[in-house]
Amino acid sequence: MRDEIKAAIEAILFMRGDRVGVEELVEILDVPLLELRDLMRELIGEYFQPGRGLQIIPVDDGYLMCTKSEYSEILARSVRPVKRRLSQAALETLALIAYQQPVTRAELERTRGVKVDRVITNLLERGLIEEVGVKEVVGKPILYGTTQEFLRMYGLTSLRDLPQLEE
Amino acid sequence: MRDEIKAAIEAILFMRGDRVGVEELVEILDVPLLELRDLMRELIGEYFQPGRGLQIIPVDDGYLMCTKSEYSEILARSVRPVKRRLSQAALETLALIAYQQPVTRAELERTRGVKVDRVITNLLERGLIEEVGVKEVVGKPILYGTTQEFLRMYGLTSLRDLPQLEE
Amino acid sequence: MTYLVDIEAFHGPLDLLLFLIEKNELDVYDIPIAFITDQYLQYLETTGEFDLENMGEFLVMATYLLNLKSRLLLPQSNNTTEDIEDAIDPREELVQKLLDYKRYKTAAIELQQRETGLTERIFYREVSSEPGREEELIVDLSSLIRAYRTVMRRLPVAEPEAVIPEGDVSVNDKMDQIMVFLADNDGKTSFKHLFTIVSTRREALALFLALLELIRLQKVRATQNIPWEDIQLEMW
Repeated sequence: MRDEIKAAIEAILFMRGDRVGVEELVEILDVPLLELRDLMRELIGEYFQPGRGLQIIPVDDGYLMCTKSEYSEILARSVRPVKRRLSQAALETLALIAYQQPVTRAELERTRGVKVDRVITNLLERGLIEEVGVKEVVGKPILYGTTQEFLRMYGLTSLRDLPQLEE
Repeated sequence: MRDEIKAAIEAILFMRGDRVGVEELVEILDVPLLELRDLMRELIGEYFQPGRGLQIIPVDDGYLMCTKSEYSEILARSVRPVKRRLSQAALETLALIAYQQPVTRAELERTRGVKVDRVITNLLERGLIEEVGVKEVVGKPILYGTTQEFLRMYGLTSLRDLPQLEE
Repeated sequence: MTYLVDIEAFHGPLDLLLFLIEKNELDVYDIPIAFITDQYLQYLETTGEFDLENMGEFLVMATYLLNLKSRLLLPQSNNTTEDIEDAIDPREELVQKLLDYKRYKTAAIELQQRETGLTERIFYREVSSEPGREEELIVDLSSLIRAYRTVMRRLPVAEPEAVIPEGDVSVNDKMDQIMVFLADNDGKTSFKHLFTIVSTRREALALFLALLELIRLQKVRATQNIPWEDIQLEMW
């Protein structure tokens, strides 16, 4: 029984890969708080063994599973930049901005039919788009355009290189 | 020494949270292939113990660290962020795409007997499917397929894990 | 007693049909078409108010069923025994569709059970956005263009707006621009390169006309060594 709960805790901490609060663990596992704390102590001790590359550390009344610091060098070597594709939502918004720039958020939302706030933040953070001015209408909305980084990534020398689309 | 390498493997697999190829492990750890395989066997065995909620499984000449399947229900409950469940209609379309990929919208509509535009948009936005090319027929319709995110969301290591369709 | 079932609860006409077959414990391979058609129509009638857009697909199936029913009722002319043996059951297509649909409906339920953890499964580690974790974006131009086309295709067809083009583009100006451009480039350039100086279609059109005019006036010479190769432009 204790083994099962410990195993479940391990699985939860692993899956989340982030701090999980004590109250949340108590609720998910349906065990008394004192017992949980007891189990956690045991579990932390087990991870402390040599031969284990992971550790569980208490953080802000919660617990976090992470790698032991001894292995930071080897891990640094193995950090392959995570390859990611843009989400479809981001890709569609980026395509719209590329072809219709400069363009405001409201215009993008009208065309896509969905909110684009989060996608825009994401594209800004990745340096694919930037604010290029404001539109001279009521509210002075920000205009967005693609960046130099966008051209570089897509192997374009200028926006004129974007393939013409049949109307 | 063996302990150290095992600990490092554990740390690497954890950090990636995805399949890590055998050749890559050999390179990062600078151990001979045979020794690596031997260590992996040992490590996999250790994870096999009760009281462990994780497992290491071989996937396509590499290894993946993930949760043991005994804790499915508890983990499904603690997945964060709580994503809105897919509608039944979206699920049916997703299942069709998963089994018949690459597949066009028209083919999906033929099998489902209903329009699937809105559902496709939804699945694209969630990153569960993506455009994988165009079909070389008149009109060059877009072909859809499932993504890595789809595999992760449903706990599959590859499309081969999909259950057999009943006859 | 028939109980009311909201048509919206069915994910399409095949779903409703499957429901009726199962409810009446019918054999999918030997569907009594007349019976099922009546049941089906009855369901459509009892739904009362409905969303026309969603209803369309149900009505298409109704038409199909009625057609099937009438085909089965009509006596076949000059039938020989062999013909009957060989004849394809008109219901076959429907049966196939229903079976296909049922298969994927089951697969969908399976997926859902994986999602809720009712089916045993593994969980991956959720990818957290660790700071300092480098990201490399996988991009390719063709998916960008496909994405744009997808957005455009989804757009409702807009009323064509009459737009009065702003500013005039003069062919004469473009002729001057070409000569200046050539001079800046040691008297030579390529067709593709030349067109990088314009940014709108109207300008491109004017530029093209200007180029033709210059060639006619023998101020510019255009040569192409290999078919499809970029055309080389040179000052005479």
